[in-house]
Amino acid sequence: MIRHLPALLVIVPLLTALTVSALSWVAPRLCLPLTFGCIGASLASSIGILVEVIKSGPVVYTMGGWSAPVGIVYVIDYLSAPVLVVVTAVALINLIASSKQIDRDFSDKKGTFYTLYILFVTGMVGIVATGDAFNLYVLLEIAALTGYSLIGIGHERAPLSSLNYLFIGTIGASFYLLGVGYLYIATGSLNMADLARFMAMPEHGTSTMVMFAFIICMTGLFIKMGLFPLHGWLPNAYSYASPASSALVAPLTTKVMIYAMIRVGLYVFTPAYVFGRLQVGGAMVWIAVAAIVFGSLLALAQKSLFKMLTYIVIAEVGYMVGGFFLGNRMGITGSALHIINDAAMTLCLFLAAGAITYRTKSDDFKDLKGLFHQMPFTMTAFTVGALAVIGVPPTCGFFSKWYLIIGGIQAGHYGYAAALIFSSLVNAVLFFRIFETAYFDQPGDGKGHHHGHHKHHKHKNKMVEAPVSMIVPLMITALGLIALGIYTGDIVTHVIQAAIPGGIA
Amino acid sequence: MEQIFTAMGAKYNYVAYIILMMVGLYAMIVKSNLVKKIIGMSIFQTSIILFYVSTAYKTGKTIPIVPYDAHAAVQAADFINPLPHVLMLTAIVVSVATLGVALALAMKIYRQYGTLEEDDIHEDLRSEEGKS
Amino acid sequence: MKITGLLTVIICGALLTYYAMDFPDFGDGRSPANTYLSPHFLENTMHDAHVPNSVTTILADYRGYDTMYETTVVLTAGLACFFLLRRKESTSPPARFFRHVPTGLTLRIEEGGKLPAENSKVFTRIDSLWAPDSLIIRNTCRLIIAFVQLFALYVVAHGHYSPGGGFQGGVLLGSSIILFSISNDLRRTLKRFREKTAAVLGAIGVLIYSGTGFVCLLMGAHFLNYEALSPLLGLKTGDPMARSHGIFSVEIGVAFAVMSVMIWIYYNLSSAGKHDEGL
Amino acid sequence: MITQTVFSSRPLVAVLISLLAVPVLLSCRTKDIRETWTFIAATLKFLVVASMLPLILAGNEIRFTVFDVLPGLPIAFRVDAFGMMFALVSSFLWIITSAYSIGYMRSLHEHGQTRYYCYFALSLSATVGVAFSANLLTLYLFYEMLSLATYPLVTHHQDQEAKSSGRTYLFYILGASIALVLPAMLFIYAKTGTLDFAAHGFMGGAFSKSTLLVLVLMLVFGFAKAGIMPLHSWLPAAMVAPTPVSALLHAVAVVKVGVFCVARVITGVFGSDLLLSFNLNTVVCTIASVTIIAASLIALSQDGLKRRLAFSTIGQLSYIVLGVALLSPYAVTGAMLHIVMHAFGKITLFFCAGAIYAASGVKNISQMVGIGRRMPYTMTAFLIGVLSVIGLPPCGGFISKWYLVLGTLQADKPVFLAVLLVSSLLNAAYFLPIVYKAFFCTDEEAQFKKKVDEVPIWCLVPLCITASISVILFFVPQPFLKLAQMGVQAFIGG
Repeated sequence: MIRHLPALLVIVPLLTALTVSALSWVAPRLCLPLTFGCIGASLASSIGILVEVIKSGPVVYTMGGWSAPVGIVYVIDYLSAPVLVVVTAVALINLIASSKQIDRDFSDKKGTFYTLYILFVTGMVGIVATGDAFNLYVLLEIAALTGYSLIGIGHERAPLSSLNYLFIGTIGASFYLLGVGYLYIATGSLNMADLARFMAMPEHGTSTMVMFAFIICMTGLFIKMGLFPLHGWLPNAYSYASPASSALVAPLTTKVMIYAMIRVGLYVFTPAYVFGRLQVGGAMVWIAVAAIVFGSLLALAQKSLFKMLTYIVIAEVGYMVGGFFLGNRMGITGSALHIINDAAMTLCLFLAAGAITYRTKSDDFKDLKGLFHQMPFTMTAFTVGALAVIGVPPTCGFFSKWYLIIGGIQAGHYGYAAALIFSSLVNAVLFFRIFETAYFDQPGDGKGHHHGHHKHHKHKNKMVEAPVSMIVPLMITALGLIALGIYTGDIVTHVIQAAIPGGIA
Repeated sequence: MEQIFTAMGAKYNYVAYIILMMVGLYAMIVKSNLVKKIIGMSIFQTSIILFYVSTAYKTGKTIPIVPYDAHAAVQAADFINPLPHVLMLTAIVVSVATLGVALALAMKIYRQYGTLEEDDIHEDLRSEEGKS
Repeated sequence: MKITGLLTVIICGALLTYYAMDFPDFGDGRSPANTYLSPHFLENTMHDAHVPNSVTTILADYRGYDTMYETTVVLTAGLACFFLLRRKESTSPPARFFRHVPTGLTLRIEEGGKLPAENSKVFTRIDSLWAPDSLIIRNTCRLIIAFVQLFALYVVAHGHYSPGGGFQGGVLLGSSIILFSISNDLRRTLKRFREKTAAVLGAIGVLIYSGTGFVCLLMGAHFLNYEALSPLLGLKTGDPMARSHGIFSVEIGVAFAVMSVMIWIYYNLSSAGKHDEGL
Repeated sequence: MITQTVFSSRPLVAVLISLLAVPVLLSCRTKDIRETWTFIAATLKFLVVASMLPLILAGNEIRFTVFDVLPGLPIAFRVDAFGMMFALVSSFLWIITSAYSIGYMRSLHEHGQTRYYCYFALSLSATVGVAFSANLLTLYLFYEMLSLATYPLVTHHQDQEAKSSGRTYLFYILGASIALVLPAMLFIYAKTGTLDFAAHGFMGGAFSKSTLLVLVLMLVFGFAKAGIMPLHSWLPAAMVAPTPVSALLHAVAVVKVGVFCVARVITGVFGSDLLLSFNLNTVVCTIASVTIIAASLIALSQDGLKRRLAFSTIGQLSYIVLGVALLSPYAVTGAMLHIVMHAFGKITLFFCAGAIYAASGVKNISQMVGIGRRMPYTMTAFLIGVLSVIGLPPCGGFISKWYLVLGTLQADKPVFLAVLLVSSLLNAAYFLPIVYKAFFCTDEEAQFKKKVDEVPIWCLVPLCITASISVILFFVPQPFLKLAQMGVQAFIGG
C-alpha cells in the first residue's frame, strides 16, 4: 500500500470529487462527509509520504508503468513532502472552519462547491507532487479554473475581479506553457529530472533558447504568484470573494506557485545555471525588495481588513522570491520554510477575518470596535497570527525571517535585509492600529470617548462569539503557528536542508 | 539585417505565432469590452498551440499513424513528431474550458451591471463608492 | 492605455522574434525535439499497445495521466458554469409569449397574468427572442442528428486507427444535441436530455477514466498501467491488446464526459442559468 | 573559581509558574479567590527562585534547554549570579505589589481587574525569563513578550489619553527592538555563528572597529526599555497606567529588564577586553552620563509627582548603564547593587505616590503641601525612599553609589565621578523639597484642612515593608552583595 501512496494522495480526492459531483444531484446529504473523508485521507497519506521520505529518501512513482522520460513521473522529495502536508492540512482546517459560511453563501449549490473545493486541492497537491513540466501546466489550469469559479461568487465586485484574475492567470499559465515549449524544442524532453540532465550539457548552457525559456517560464510563474509589478489582480480577487473560498485560495495559490518556482529553478534549471550562468539573482532580489516595500505600504493605506491582508500576502511573496534569488543556502532555506509558515499564517488571519465578518457583516476598520470584549477567542487567534506576521518569537514568522535576513546578510544584499525589517515595522503598525480600535473603542460609539478614572462598564457588552465550528479550527491554527515556530529546528535539519542541492554555498 | 531575413525565410512559423500572440495580447490589454478581451485571450492561447504544432512538422512526412501489422519495421524519421500534437490536445481543451468560464463570468457581470464595457462598470463603481 | 499596450506588445514581439532566430528551422527533421523522445513513441506504439495511431497511444497510455486531468478540466468547466450561472426560476416569471396554434396569433402575457395550461394543444409556448418557426430547419435537423451521432460513435471507436478519439467523438455527440436544441427550443431539449443526466453523466465519464486507472492500481500495477487489466479481459499477461482495450475504455469515458459537459455548458450559457428560454 | 554546571528544570518552572497562573486566574469566580491565587503564584515563584540561591552561592550555574529551535541555537536558560539577583528582586517585589494592587484596585473600584492580574503574571514570567536567558535569542523572545504583555497594562483605563500613550509606548519599545536589536542580533549571528553569552564575550576578532561601534550603539539604543535618551519618552507617557503598574513595571520589572539586557550585551556579547581595547565603553559612558544629567534636570521642572519619579528613574537607570560601561570591578558591582537598591527605593516612592492619590486624589506636588501631618506613615516611608534613591547613609542606595564612585576612581575616569556627584545633588534638589513641604509648613499654607484618612491597610503595609527593607539592606546587603561580587568575578575576573 505504501508503494502507491503518491498515487493515492491525488487519486482519492479526484475520485471523491467525481462521486460528490454526481451525488450532489442524487443524494446531497452525503456530500459533506465524503469531502471531509477524502481531504482527511489525503492529509493522512501526505503525512505517510513525509515519514517515508524522511526515512528513505525521495519517492518516485511512475504513472502508467512508464519510466521517466517516456511517461509521467511523480517525484516526492524533501522539498515537496512538507508542502504537501501543509496544503492538505490547510484545506482540511479551512473546510471545518467555513462549513457554516458555506451554508450561508452557497446554500443551494453546496454539492458543486465541495466538488470545486476538492478539485482545487487535487490541483494543488498535483502541482506539488508532479515531476513532469507539462503535467504541472495541466494541474496549474485545474487549480486556476476552480479558483476562478470559487472566487466568482461573493460580494458585489466578485465576478469582475474574478474575470480579471482569469485574464491575467491565463496569460501567466500560457507563458509557462510557452516556456515549457521552448525547453521542449531545445532538449526534446518534458521530464524535470531529464531536463536538468540536459542543462548540465555545455551547448544548452550557452544557448539563448534555454535562457529565454527560463525568462518566460519564470515570468509566467511570477504572474501567477502575484509578484509586485504583476500583482494587480490579487487584492480584488481575494477580498471580494466569499470568506470561505478566499480562506482556501489565499494561503495556497501563491505559496504553491512559489514552490513551483523553486522546483523549476532548482530542479529543472539547475542552480549552477540560474545563479552561476545567468547572474539573474541580484536584479530579482531588488524586484522582491520593491514587492516587500510597496506591499507593506499599500497594506497600510487600506481601509478594510481583507484588502489589507491581501497586500500582506503580496509582501510575503516578495519575502520568498527574494529569499530564493539570494542564491545562498540560508536564503533558500528561509524561502522554503516561509512557504510552510506563510501558508499557516495567512490561513490563521483569513479564518479570523472570516469569523469576524461572519458576525459583524462588514470588515471595515470602523466596524471592528470593541471586538476584544465581544469576540475574545477570535481576537486572541488574530493576535497570534498578527504576531507571526510581524515576526515576534516564538511564532513561526520570526524564524523564517531569521533565515531570510541572515541569508540577505551573508549574500551581502543589505537592501533585502533592510526591506524585511522595514516590512516588520509596517506590519506592527498595521496590526496595532486594528488592536487599538478593537481594544479601546466601545461598539456603537463614534469616536473613542473620554471617560474619567472611575468609569465603570455598565453596559457590559455580552460575548457575541463566532460559532464553535469556526473557533476550534482557528485555535488549532494559532497553536500550529507557535508549534511551527518551536519545531523550526527539526523541520529545517530533517527536511529542508536535504532539499537544497549540493551546488549551493 | 539580411541574416535575419534569410533566417526569417526558414523560420516563418515562429514569426507567425509571435504576431498572433501579440495581437491577442494587445486585444487583452487595450480593449475595454469584456467579450473582445475574451476573444483576445483565445487568440493568445491559439497562437501557443500554433507554436507547438509547427515545431512538430517534418517537411514531406505523413501523419504519425504507423502501418497496422506489428512486425513491419517503423522508420521514425518519416512520420511527423506526435508528442506536440498530444500536448496541444490538452491545451485546446484547456483553452475551451477557460473560454467557457470566462463567458460565464462575463454573463454574470452583464446581468449585474447591464454593460460589458469595463470603463462604464468602473464609472458606476466609483460613483457607488462615492455615495456610500 | 492604448499607447502602453502598444508599446509592451511591440517590445515583447521584437524580443521574441529576435530570440527566435536560433530556433530549429520549420520542418527540419533533425531538431532535438524530433530526434529525442518522439522516435521511441513511433517505434513502440504497435509493439506496446497494438495501436497504430501513435497520438492516441501517447494520449491515453504513455501520458494517460495528463489526459485524465484534461478530462477533469472539462468537467471543471461544466461545474464552474453551473456554479456561477445557474439560478432557480424566479417565482413571478417575466412576460411570456404563446402562439395560438389554429390562428397563428402570438399572445404576450404580462407578469402575473394567467398562463394557459402546460400541455394545452391550442397554445404552444415560444421564446421571447424566437426565431421564425421554420418547418424545413426542424425536419432537416431531425434527419441529420441521427447520422451525426452515428458518425460520432465511429470517431470514438476508430481513435486507434485514424485521427479521432474520445474528445472529437464526444464533441460531435454534444453538438448533435445542441443542434436539436437550436432547431427546436431549449425546453423541449431539456425534456429529452435533462440537466441532471448531463451533470451525472459528465461525472461518470471522468469516473470511468480514473476508475480504469484505479482498477489497474487495485490489480497491483501502477496507476493507469493497463497491463494489469489482462486477467480481467482474459488475455495472457504482457499482451499489447490489454493496453489497446484499456485505451479504448478510457476513450469511452472521455467521450461521455466531453459530450455531457458540452451540453451542460450550452444549457447554462444560452439561458443565462434560468434553463427557461435558450437560443 | 571553576563553576560546575547543574542541569535542572527549576528555571523553567520559575518562568512557567506565573504563565500557568493565567488560566487559573481567568477561571476564578470571585475577586477573593482570584487575589489569593495571585498571592499563591507570587510566593511560589519567589520560593522556586530562592531555592536556586544556595546552588548559585556555592558557585555553580544552572543550565536548562527548553527547545532546540534553531540548529545550534536553542531556547535555553542559564542561571548565573547576575540573573539570579535580578530574578530574586523582581519575584519578591511581585508579592508585595500584588498586595498593594489589591488595596489600590479595590479602593478605586477599577474595571477589568482579572485582565489586569493576568497580564501582570505574564509580564513577570517574561521578566524572569529575561533574567535566566542563556543566549541573545531567548533574551529577545522574552523581551518582546514583556513589551506585548505590558501594553494592555499601560493602557488599562482605555481612554483617549491611554490610547495615545500606548501608541508612544509601543512605537518606542517595539519599534526600537525590531528596527535595532533584531538586525544587530542577526548580523552577529550571521558573522559569528553563535549567540550564547560567554564570560568574556564571543565576538573574537570577527568585526572591525566601526562595525563594532555601530553594533554597540544599535544594541544599547535598541533595548529602549533602558530609557536612554533620546529613546526615553515612553516612560513618562507610561505613567498614565494605574500606580501599581508603574510601581512594579516602571520602577522594577520593565526598566530593569532594559538595563539588564544592556548589561548582558556589554559583558556577555562584546566582553570587557574587546570593548576596552577599542575604547568603546567610554562612548557608552558618555551616552549614559548625558542621560543622567538631562533626566535629573527635567525632573526638577516636573510638577506631577509620578512624572518626576519617572524622570528620576531614567536618571537612575543610566547610573547602572554607566556603572557597567566603566567595566571596572567596583563599578560593575555598584551597578548590579544599584539594580536592587533602586528597585526597593523607587518602588516605595511609587507606592507612596499611589497611596497619596488613592487617599486624597492629589497628583501634583504643588498640591501636597502639609500632607505629612495627615498621612504620617506614608510620608515617612516616602522620606526613606528618597534617602535611598539619593544615596544617603541610613539607606541601601548609599552602598551602591559608594561602589559606583569607587568604580569611577578605579577606572580613573574622574569626569564620570563628577557626573555622579552632580546628579546626586540634583536628586536631592528635586526630592527633598517635597518632603520638607509635606512636614514643615505653617498652618495657613497647609492645604489639607479636612481630615484625610490614611490609606487602607493593604496599601500601607507594602509601603512600610519596602521602606524598611531599604534600610535593612544598608546594614545587611549580604545576599545581593555576594551575588554581585560573584557576577563581577564571572564577567571581568577582576
